Amino acid sequence: MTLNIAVLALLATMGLALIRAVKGPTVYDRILASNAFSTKTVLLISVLGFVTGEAELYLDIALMYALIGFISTVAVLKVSEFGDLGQPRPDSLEESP
Amino acid sequence: MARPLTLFFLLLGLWLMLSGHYDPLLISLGTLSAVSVTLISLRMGIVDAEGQPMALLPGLVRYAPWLAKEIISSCLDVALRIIRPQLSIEPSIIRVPADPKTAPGRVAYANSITLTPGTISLEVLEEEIEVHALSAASATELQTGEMGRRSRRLEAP
Amino acid sequence: MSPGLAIFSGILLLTGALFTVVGGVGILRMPDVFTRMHAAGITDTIGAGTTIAGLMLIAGWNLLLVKLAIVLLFLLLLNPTASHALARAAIHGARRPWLGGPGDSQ
Amino acid sequence: MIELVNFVLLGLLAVTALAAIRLHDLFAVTMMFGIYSLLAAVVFVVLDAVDVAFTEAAVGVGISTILMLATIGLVGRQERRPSHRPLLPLAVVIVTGAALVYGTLDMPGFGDPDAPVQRHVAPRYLEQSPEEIGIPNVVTVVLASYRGYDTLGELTVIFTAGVGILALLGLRRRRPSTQPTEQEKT
Repeated sequence: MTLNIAVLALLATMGLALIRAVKGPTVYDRILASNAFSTKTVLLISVLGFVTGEAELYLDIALMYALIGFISTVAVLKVSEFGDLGQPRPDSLEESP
Repeated sequence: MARPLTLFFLLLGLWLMLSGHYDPLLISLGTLSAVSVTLISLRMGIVDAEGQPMALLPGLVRYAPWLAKEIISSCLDVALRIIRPQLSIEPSIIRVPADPKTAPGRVAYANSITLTPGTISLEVLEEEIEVHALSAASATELQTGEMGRRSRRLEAP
Repeated sequence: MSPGLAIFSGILLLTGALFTVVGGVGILRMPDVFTRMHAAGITDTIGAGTTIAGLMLIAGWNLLLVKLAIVLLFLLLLNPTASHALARAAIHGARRPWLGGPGDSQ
Repeated sequence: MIELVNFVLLGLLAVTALAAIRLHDLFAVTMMFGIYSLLAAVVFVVLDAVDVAFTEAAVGVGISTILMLATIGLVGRQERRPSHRPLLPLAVVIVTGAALVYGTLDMPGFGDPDAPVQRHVAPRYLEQSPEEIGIPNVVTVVLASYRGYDTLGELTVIFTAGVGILALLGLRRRRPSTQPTEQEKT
């Protein structure tokens, strides 16, 4: 019962974050929304594992998403700050010792 | 030599905990993957003191419960501010001294600031940390320096 | 599992659900990206923490508990790093934080 | 409960897809695709396709986001306004979609035990693989052992595609030196 309420709350929050991602207005709001969305996905998958009783399988995926979400957020931020992924521009080189 | 070995045993332990299958074939596959990840890390040059902040671990036992209590109380504060009909927020940008002297200690301090709702570290400088605070209360809370003192004790228990 | 544990885990899950939704409302209501990050912080710390703690009580003593603990640890270690990187990128991208001044709207 | 979750997830998926079409800032579209992948992954998990969800995590959320971002770095962030009306493509897509939906009507129900796919080789794989191969995950066994040659071919295709994409994007290794060379300044 409480598991179902947790699932509904997570879905509602995903919906709210999605509204923020659609509305923007800045790129950073969208990145924030998509990062919040990935955290909610991790939690939703964990809780759904206990709802369906197959937590073993589901938790492995939740772990994977916790890591991948972080990697993609950092990649996105790198592009938004420096404009590319691979080659640093001369002015960004000083910052990374 | 100690650091690669520590890394290897940490990776192997993680593998064993996550897999849950303990027959010879699978354990040897896990050992193989732990060895290759250790070798790749060595080649990348990331097996160093920064990668294994063991010095922080003993202090963490005392620090974590205090941080958890702090997080809960500031969470309640921020949650109340969100659900009030008029948002009662007065955001500000403040600077607090970065008390810990080592790099891992400063990272731990800055991450604790961000982890506590109501404050986000914007920029970590040599001597100071620039912080965005949601309300005057959370700003003064941080400026008392309690968290800075405790995180400094983290690196020298 | 004993009824006491069941009630306790239920309370934790409901608390987590409540804080998650409040954080989501905050992401929508707050005026600019920095203040929204504080709201997202609620869902990432106490929302995730209590939800996973409630699941841990259901799981009992086995590998599931370890996996849940690792999920929580990852979330608690990675989220502040991501938030800090986002805040820093937003400042460098010349986003002036909303400081509540009149006519300062975003 | 699971039905409700499915409906909500599909609704969110539709909203995300529409938003990705409407937005013209390609960076924002990439973010919407990231959200789309996360939602699709939960749908896969709910459908018990755990291995597909794993692939979606690695490919959809991880690699394809990064590749799209690298492409944006090359081509700029704003989408150009289309020079023609989208009516003809829309009609083609609607007809194709209707044909596909019509096609699914003849398919056996989800999880039907009498479906041909459940009665052909699947029971043998499920029963024999512990003795024959000894790897606990049946999907891995099927992919890497029973269909090893197929997988080898697939991997060759994917590797070729990956090399091609990297060559197109021109991602290069970060220089270890802190001083920019003359070449990089240009």
